[in-house]
Amino acid sequence: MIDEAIDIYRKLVLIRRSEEAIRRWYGQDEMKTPMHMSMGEEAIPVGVCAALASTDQVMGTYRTHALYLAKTDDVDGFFAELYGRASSPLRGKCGSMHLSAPEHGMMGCSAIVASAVPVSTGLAFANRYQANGKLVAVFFGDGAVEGGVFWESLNFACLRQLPILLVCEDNGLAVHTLPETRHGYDSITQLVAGYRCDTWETDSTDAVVVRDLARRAIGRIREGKRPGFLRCRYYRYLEHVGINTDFDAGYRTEEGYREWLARDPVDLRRRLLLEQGVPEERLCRIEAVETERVRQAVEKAKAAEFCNQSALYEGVFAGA
Amino acid sequence: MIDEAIDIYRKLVLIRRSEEAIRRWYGQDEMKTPMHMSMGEEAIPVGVCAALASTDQVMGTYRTHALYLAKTDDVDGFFAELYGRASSPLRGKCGSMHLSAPEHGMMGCSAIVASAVPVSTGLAFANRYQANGKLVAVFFGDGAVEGGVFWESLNFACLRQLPILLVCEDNGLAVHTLPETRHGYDSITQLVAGYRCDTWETDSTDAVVVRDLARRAIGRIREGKRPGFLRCRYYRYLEHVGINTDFDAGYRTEEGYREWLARDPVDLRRRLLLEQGVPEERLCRIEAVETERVRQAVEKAKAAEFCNQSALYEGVFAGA
Amino acid sequence: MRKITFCEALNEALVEEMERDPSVFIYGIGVPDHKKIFGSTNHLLEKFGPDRCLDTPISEDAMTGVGLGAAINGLRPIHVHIRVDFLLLAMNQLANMASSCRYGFGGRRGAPLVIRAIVGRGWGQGFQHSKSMHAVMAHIPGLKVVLPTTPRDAKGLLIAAIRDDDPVLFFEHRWLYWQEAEVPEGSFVEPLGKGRILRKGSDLTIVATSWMNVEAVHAASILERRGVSIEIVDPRCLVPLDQAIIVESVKKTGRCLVADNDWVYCGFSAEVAALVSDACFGMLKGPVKRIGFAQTPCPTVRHLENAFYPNAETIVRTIERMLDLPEMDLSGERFFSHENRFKGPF
Amino acid sequence: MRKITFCEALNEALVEEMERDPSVFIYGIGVPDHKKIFGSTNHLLEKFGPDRCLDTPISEDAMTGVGLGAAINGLRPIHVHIRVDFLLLAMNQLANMASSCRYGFGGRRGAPLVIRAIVGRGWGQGFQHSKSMHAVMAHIPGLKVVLPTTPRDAKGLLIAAIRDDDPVLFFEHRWLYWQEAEVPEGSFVEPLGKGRILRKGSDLTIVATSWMNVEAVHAASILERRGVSIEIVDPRCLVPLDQAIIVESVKKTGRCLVADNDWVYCGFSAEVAALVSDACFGMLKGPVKRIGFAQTPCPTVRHLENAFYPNAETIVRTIERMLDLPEMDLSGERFFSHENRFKGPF
Ligand SMILES: Cc1ncc(C[n+]2csc(CCOP(=O)(O)OP(=O)(O)O)c2C)c(N)n1
Ligand SMILES: Cc1ncc(C[n+]2csc(CCOP(=O)(O)OP(=O)(O)O)c2C)c(N)n1
Ligand SMILES: [Mg+2]
Ligand SMILES: [Mg+2]
Repeated sequence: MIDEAIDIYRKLVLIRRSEEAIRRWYGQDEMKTPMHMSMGEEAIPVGVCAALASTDQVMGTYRTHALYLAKTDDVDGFFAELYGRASSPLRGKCGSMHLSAPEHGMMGCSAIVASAVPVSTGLAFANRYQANGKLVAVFFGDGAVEGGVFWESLNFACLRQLPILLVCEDNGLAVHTLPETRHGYDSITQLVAGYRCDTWETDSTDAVVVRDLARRAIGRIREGKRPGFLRCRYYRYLEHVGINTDFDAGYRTEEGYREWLARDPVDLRRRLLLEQGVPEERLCRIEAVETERVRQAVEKAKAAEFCNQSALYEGVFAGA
Repeated sequence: MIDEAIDIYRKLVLIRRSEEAIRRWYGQDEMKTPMHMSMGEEAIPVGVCAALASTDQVMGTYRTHALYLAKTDDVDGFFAELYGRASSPLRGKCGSMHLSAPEHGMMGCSAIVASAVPVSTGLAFANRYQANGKLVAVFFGDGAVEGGVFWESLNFACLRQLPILLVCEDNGLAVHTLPETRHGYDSITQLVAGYRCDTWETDSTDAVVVRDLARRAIGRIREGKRPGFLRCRYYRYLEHVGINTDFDAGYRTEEGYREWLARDPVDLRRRLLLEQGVPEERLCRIEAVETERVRQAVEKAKAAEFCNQSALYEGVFAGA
Repeated sequence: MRKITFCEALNEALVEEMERDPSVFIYGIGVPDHKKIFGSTNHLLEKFGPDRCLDTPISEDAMTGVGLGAAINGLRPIHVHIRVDFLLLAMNQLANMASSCRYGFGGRRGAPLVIRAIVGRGWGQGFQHSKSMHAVMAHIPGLKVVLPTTPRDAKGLLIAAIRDDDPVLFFEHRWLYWQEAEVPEGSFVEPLGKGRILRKGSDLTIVATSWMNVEAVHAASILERRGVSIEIVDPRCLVPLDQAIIVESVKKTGRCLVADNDWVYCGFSAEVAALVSDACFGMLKGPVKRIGFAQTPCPTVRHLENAFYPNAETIVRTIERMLDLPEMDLSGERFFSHENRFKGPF
Repeated sequence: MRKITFCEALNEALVEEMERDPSVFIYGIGVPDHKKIFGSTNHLLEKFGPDRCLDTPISEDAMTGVGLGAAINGLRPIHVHIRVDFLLLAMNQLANMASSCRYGFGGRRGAPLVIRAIVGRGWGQGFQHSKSMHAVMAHIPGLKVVLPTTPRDAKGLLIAAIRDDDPVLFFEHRWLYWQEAEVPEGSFVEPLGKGRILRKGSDLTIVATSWMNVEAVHAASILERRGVSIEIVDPRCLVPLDQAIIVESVKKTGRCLVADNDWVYCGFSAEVAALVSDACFGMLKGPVKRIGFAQTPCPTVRHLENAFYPNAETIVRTIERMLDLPEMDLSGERFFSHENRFKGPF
């Protein structure tokens, strides 16, 4: 139990340190890929992935650093791809927006809003067809529910009662646009509840709370044999894309940030573990280990080769 | 009051006679256009159009004979286009599936399911922009709600509180497919009610009942300044496309038909008018007049010329 | 050898592949209903059950994504569209997702997805039910594009498409469904990326797609009577394209007409003309010519529809001009018409 | 004359047209936010208010239909997409609806709709944020297609597009936004359907689109130093296309290279090559050549991205081969790079 909670903390640290490294090194212009940072949302993918089996599958969006690391724990692959090196299995073709690692159940990310939702529905369709017991969790922003394909996919998943968890990472922003400029309804969760599925909501920033809720949701998916929809609120710490804050841009205030920062997912979990009696040295050790993993991953990535120019033409079709 | 109800009956007769003429003459192979027949649904467009002002606007689907005639009363234009003659302002380019008459507020029909819904939303957007007081009613089948663009459009219409009435002509069929194979929810009206709009339902086959409900809906649109959604159930008498019945095809039974036929929109309205004391001769006169209008329209259409071959290239762009 | 129709050939391919490989399933609007997509999906529901032969909501965008996801997870979905035009609703999943799926996995995983789409024509299908779109798909790297003409190719190419490990768009012209010809029984593959010489000749090469091959064969037999020898190349696949078979034929004949079942402008006919003009530079006796749809939306009324579509007569007239021959009398000629078999509705 | 950037020119066109005609409005995702679509929608919210400058949900399909409906009812909507790729979500409304709108009204009504879409490139945009799609749109009858290159044309063509009575797709390459040049103040129109000679020359014609014109100008100046005289034709509009300006130029030079900012296969470069090879048959000194994107999805890492895109060097090397010249030493040459001004994120 407590070990699980500690491992959740470890993941949170890994993700935060990784993104801190991105902020530190991005200015060197070696990571030539648009960064949509996860800072602030870590509890959601970490919590949900903790509730998933390692063989379960996920898909995400362009804002996917936390999800990738939560699902794969593969910080070397992560930085290898951000630096575009041949040591990444994706060979630099994907960058930050299209991370994937199918061997870890990380089935890909799309930079077209909402477009991974139907694909994930298809993954779930196949898992049911193959009766392999695997579950799919697809992560998307609150903007994705504006795409018609979200509703088409939800309808099909509920019609066919597929084993899928739809995770709405709701930061109340689509780039800089607030929900009141985008939504002709009051509650997304209520709308979804009109379909044959179960819905859940939280605005906790504690990954353990998210995990427990995800477990309940997943339990229902497996027993109730119907999809689940989980809406998690969070605050996006940084600008939409890029490594900076943008509280001066006018569309939101720094106060909101401060409120959420007071229950920052990483700090909060640390505090709670200490309260539960975990010795601080144990946490410090974890922090040191993850920091070092990140440091080495960056170092390895920087030192790695680029793939040959001919790689451009490889992988368009099978065997070519 | 009674005059209005009688004019509604006249429209029903016009539509029914027109489609009977289609059934009679289609075998001659002169109307070379796929016919999606309205038989059974007449009360819906007739009722709704009776609640609209003549300057209000409508759009429909490929199943649009009833709507076209209800809105325009232009039986000559109708048959001219079905016969593809130069006397039709559409010049034969459109046929049964793409009827329009903007001068009557009949703004077009699309044979791509759901695709007229956003366009109608745009018509409503323009009407509000121009503050011309016009209302838009868009007609679509129960299949259209499966298209993501329906939900995108509904969201936008409710977000911007546009003057639009969404009319779902629900025959419980998409071609030959039943709702249980298509819908992952229990009630479409309840789903829509989650948006900032008003919803209404009926399964009446009496065009006057539909009109009265549409009037209430339209009243709310104008006063409440928010969109309305009206779901009307009906039974499709004929096959999906074509002039025949298909009760032997296996996907539905003739019983369902018999039940609905007992309250056929045309017969029912006639019966009710007689009950209300309208003399039968008056109705017979109307029937004779409309029958004759249809006969003449067919005759004129058959006698009319085709446009020049060069018309193929005309009307792709303005002034060309 | 026994003769069957193009439609029966498609159906055989589906039955045999679904028997062979349990990971193959078929779906789409109306796929299992009693009309069976003009008969091409006959027996599938009965033989393989509703889990492998399924109807869907009218949600082309999502259902394409569903096929993509299922394919990524190891199934071999066949998605059927009764009209090509409906693919336009799925362009995002096709061009932004499926096409780059393998590339985005660093080549390690792909999507063995087949999309069958029927090209509509006739009885006033009109501008929303008659598109072709093969050039648009071929333009996007990562999508394979197949257009069978003969019943034999319908079967062999569909089997190849199903076994292919990448997304394949498979375009079937509605009028080809009735074409009858010899087709081997049992399983065989026509490899993707190989063209076919439909007719040998020496004076001029016609490169034709889909239904236009039928018109080309007819035109060639008319022209033969006046001593003009036509070679017809059916590329069959646009991606991958068998450039060599086209270029070699034109090098031999010195002349080329491209007859595409699509609009000409920025279409496949432009690609062939560009390719041939380059590869056969200095060997051509005259410029490569192209025919295709009129550059307008497709009208419904018959006489305009007839003017919209090129046919054997258009081909004959174009070739006469290319060869500087006087117009022959075609008044006795019976051109293809579905007037008497292909009535309303579809 | 004062010099302004391409982006400022677009912005001027918008401000002036919205001032002139109250039926013009502009909308799209992020249009009124503080980033102002890279500055191109500056001042619009402030000057014309939220009813005429509006943000939307992420619903490209519906929002395109909304524009179409608004245009049918007499408004002149300008719909903005920060990436061309998002148009793929709206293909049904574009190709099945807007394109046939006027035709379907029997010519009596149309849809004066402008769709601005930005071609992304650089800093690892990758395969979902870098498409061009002008050839796909040009293939569909009923859509006009415009690709400005110079600041002057950005303004004059955008004004023409807004005043045009039919749907116009307006493609803006992200890198052009910083190009600076003389642009008249006040209202002026560059007519749709007229090409522009960007550079006069006698040895070879380059037909280039969008950003490729910048590369072509650079290549031409390099080649000039070794005595090769290049003429550059910017067609500016793909629909309607100014065929004459292309054909006349090639008739003069006898050689043609098409440099398109898009994939080559079944693209606009094929159309130009087909057209020129036909119209200039017998007058060409060598075959028409084409360059464009590698026929792959666009990768993100820089060295592959550089290999994916052609540039001035590719043009020089191709022309050397066309003219049978030895490769010149380009090591001292500084090719265009946004390395130092165009960093992450976009
Ligand atoms: C279909 C589509 N339209 C527009 C965009 C441009 N865009 C990128 S991210 C974004 C906002 C998405 O908001 P949300 O889904 O809430 O995700 P968040 O960035 O908040 O995580 C938009 C509009 C896109 N990527 N895809
Ligand atoms: C997007 C799209 N997909 C598929 C079709 C083929 N199709 C034509 S009508 C129809 C059924 C539509 O059902 P519904 O909306 O209920 O209308 P009804 O025919 O019952 O009036 C289908 C699937 C189409 N026209 N458009
Ligand atoms: Mg968001
Ligand atoms: Mg229906």
